[in-house]
Amino acid sequence: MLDIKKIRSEFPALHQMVHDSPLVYFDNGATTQKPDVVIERVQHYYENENSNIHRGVHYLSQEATSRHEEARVIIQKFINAADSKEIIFTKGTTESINLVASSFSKKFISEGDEIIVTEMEHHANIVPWQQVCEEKGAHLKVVAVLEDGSLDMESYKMLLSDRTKIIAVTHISNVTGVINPIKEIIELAHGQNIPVLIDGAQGVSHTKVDVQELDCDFYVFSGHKLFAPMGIGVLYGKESWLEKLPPYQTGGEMIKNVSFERTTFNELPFKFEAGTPNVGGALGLAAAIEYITAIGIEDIEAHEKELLDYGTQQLSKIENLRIIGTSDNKASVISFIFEDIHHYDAGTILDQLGIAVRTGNHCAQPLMKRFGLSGTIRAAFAFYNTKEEIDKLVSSINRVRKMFI
Amino acid sequence: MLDIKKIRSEFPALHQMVHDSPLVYFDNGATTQKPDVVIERVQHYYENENSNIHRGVHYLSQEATSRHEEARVIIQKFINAADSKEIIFTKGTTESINLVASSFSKKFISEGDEIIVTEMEHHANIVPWQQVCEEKGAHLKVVAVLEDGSLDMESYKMLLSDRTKIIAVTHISNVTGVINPIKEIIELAHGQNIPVLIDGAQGVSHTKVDVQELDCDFYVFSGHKLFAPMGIGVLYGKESWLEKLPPYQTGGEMIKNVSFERTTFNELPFKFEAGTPNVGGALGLAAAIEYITAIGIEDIEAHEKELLDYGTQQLSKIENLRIIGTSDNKASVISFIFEDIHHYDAGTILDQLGIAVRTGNHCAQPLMKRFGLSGTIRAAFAFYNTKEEIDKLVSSINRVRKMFI
Amino acid sequence: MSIESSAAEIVEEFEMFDTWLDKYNYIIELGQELEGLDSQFKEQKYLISGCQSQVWLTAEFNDGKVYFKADSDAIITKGIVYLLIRVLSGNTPTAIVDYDLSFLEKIGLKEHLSPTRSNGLNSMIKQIKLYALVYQTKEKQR
Amino acid sequence: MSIESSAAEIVEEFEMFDTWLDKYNYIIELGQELEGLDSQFKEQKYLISGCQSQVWLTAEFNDGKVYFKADSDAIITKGIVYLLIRVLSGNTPTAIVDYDLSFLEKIGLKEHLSPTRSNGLNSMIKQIKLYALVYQTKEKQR
Ligand SMILES: Cc1ncc(COP(=O)(O)O)c(C=O)c1O
Ligand SMILES: Cc1ncc(COP(=O)(O)O)c(C=O)c1O
Repeated sequence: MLDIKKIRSEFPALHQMVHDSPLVYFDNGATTQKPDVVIERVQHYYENENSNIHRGVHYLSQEATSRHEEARVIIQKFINAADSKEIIFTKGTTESINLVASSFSKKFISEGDEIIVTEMEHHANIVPWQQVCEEKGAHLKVVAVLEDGSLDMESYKMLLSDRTKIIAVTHISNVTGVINPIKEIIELAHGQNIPVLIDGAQGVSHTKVDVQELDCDFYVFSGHKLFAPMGIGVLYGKESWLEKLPPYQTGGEMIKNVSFERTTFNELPFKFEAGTPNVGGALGLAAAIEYITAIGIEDIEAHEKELLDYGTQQLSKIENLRIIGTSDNKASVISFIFEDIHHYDAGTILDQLGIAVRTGNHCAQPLMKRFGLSGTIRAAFAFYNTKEEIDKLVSSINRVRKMFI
Repeated sequence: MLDIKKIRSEFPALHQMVHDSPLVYFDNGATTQKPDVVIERVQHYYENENSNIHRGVHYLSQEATSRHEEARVIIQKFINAADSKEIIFTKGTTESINLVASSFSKKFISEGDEIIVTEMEHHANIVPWQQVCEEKGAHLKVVAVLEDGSLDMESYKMLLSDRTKIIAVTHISNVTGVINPIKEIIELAHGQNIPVLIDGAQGVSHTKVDVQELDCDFYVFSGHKLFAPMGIGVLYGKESWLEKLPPYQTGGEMIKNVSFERTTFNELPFKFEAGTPNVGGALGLAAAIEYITAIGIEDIEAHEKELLDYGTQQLSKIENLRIIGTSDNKASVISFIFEDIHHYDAGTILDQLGIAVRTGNHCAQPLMKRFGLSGTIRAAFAFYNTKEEIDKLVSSINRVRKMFI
Repeated sequence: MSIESSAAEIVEEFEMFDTWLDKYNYIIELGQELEGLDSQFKEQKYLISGCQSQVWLTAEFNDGKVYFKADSDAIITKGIVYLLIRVLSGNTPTAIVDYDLSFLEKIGLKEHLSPTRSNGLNSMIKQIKLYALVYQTKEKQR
Repeated sequence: MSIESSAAEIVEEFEMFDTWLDKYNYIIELGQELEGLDSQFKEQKYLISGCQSQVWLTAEFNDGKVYFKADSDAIITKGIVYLLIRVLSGNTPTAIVDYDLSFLEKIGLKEHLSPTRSNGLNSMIKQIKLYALVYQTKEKQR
């Protein structure tokens, strides 16, 4: 059981008034708030340890290098990667996907090849692949989504072909919270020797991830959705794949030797890390991971499940409210619409009542189109949220309904 | 005149003991220390304002969006760009250069074309262009460096041709501190309608930059070398160029509409900013710029000039010490070698004495080759450094010499 | 009525409300009042991009003056665009292009009525001014 | 002498020094003492990458034991690689592959003798173990 009161006291941003009401922060799908330990870790770094890393012989540089590489190991352990060199620091999920799409396609995509994504992907896991297809004359194949928000696995199986070169699928939908059967998806793909990239932007913060057990080839996520600062993210890749991919960005750190005749690149993980890394961000991410690990991912999952069940139950009672994504394999995210009130109108008044929900298409226009919607209202619960906050959401929705109907 | 004592008190990292000696931080070419106002700005953001931006209708998101866009305007004013949409946030110089190299070459580089760089560039301003040349069958042309570390302008003029498609040159050498005549370089290039990218990684922190007066087409720099956090950087581009270039990374934020049939991209500056931006970093950078602007760039330049002159004079007295880069148009950076002691040996012992200098090739192997060196020792002075610290460097060098000779 | 006096009138109206609730209720009322557009105008080419809700805007040029009509699928947005139209519609292109719309700030709903990217107000104002600019240019060319 | 006892010997030697200055002076002395390599070995193929200074390392396999020789253009690096060689040279491939080199930490020059990327110690150890591994495999294949 989580000590929610203690936990909430550790997140300074949760304790503020918004439009004269205490903030209820349910926009965790967009970004999460940060615990003191993370904020302080970054501050401590800049006050005491700040230095450019890897090549400096002086004390600060060596220390910062050690901390940075320790952070890599903490991340490795967190997702149970086989080796810390399989952890590449990026600025976020979007960059991680762009990296793989760019480097993978340079070597492995040619005309007529196929790439599989799903109808529920975030734009970050669609557009880079679309660009690759356009450049290479390849084709984007799209797995359909069923009425309850889950993947149509039959559609997936039918799309798998000997022209499929890579599959990119989200772990958890950022719109509906639906958890995809990624293990099965990966197994089926591997049966035909096709690598799979998992977009874990929403995955890591809601559930335990074990990349070796999943056997995924790439797993990507953002720090800022995992209680860590912005500007830092992760690309996990199997060593064998990372070895095969050409570098992405080039410059300092990622090279071994440069001459105008010939440049040789560094080893993993540095080969993919051009330029001065975001050391402060990496340390913040490591601190966030240590924080949630100490709380316990299982306990977090249990608490979030409670919130999900309670929220679903309470919201379902509201007239003309429809939940999008009714599959029962879901993380603590509830997207809903009103049959009679526009999501923007509702979101605006909820904001006035101190409730931060996200409204709109959630960077998932194809999924909106699938459901014939222009947008939804999304309440994404983190482990620091409470049932009382859900009650507040419900009573606020009732006020909203009174204003418009 | 700067109030150095006050200034130093505002940089917490400067006040620490390293190996039992008070730290003398001369590794400012690699990264600079951060003033309290910057550290606090980031902290304040995460404690009070943290939110994902641009698309949220709720209070925190709107506020964070406003702060982020205000930061863009502060940067615009700082380098006197014509419009804030000419300021693109990146993670640093390396990414900015990769962005331009990739997007520019997609549209404007074909087989047989030429790209001009110089022999004194940082690897970040060589390798991306080298990669482009390799991909497109274009040729990299290299402006020679003279014995005093300055550019051979005759060599530059001879390389300019009707096959030249872009010129990429550093504002200030990160090895020697030599300031390039970029205005003249740009004028000559523009005489033949060739755009110029200026690598301002070392430029912005040492001298006033006015991109309109320079008339450069692109100017790039990193926040962390300008007293701001890591993980944030800037690409300035003339609107007309940025409009012409295709997007670089793709995903959320930078798109207008996504469907599996067709994706349309957003306007400037968002077109080049895929994914959740580093809002905390952007605010930190804005705070750093406000801080140094309040101190006064002219006063900073004057103080650094004093340090440069004093340092040059004092170091020149030391036996068997040779300064690399003797041109008299220099920023406050001194690279030197000993004829009889390896730079690594010297750097190691200087570190034991509390002095942080950088040793090695400074990610500029071609320049090392030009001077027949395997590396140098570099003392890069920031405005918070003092003559007393230079004295300490000199006396420490004398101790080093005693140990090895 | 001149732009300035319509704007002043609106500011005055809003001053009567003490709470954000009343202000929003009023905007909602305005939104419900605003005559919508015929479905023939609810097309891609009249759609203003950059808003979370869909906003369609049409303009007509008559006797040296520009007349706007608008619609939105969200009521609050409709109320807001109503305010813009009430102030600007029926004025000369030049007057519209030049007017700075600072009255919006005085209404006291900063987060909605200050032009940030997310609420789409910026895009609406841009589109309105663009129409005016086009007519202004056309007039000059005659 | 076994690897363990050479290592213990070195740790003991360093215990005699109180200050980092003395320790470095000793390393410098060792570096100056270490017989360098002939110029024919100072070639790309013997060069260890990842060090700020250049380090060349050669190995010979004789009677079931591996013998190392090394050189560097930096004296401190030469002193450090001397310590490694002194402990490891003349041992069986298996002993070398298995030894964990934790004695380096006990010497008390953490920033130099703990394997971080920047000082190149990591690369030296890797290269030494790689040689040993190759000979180990060769032996097994016979
Ligand atoms: C499923 C999913 N993928 C990708 C992203 C993009 O993440 P970022 O903006 O941090 O790069 C998000 C964030 O909104 C997401 O929810
Ligand atoms: C001249 C120059 N260019 C580019 C860079 C690369 O900057 P960053 O590592 O911040 O991307 C540096 C930093 O060392 C530099 O000094």
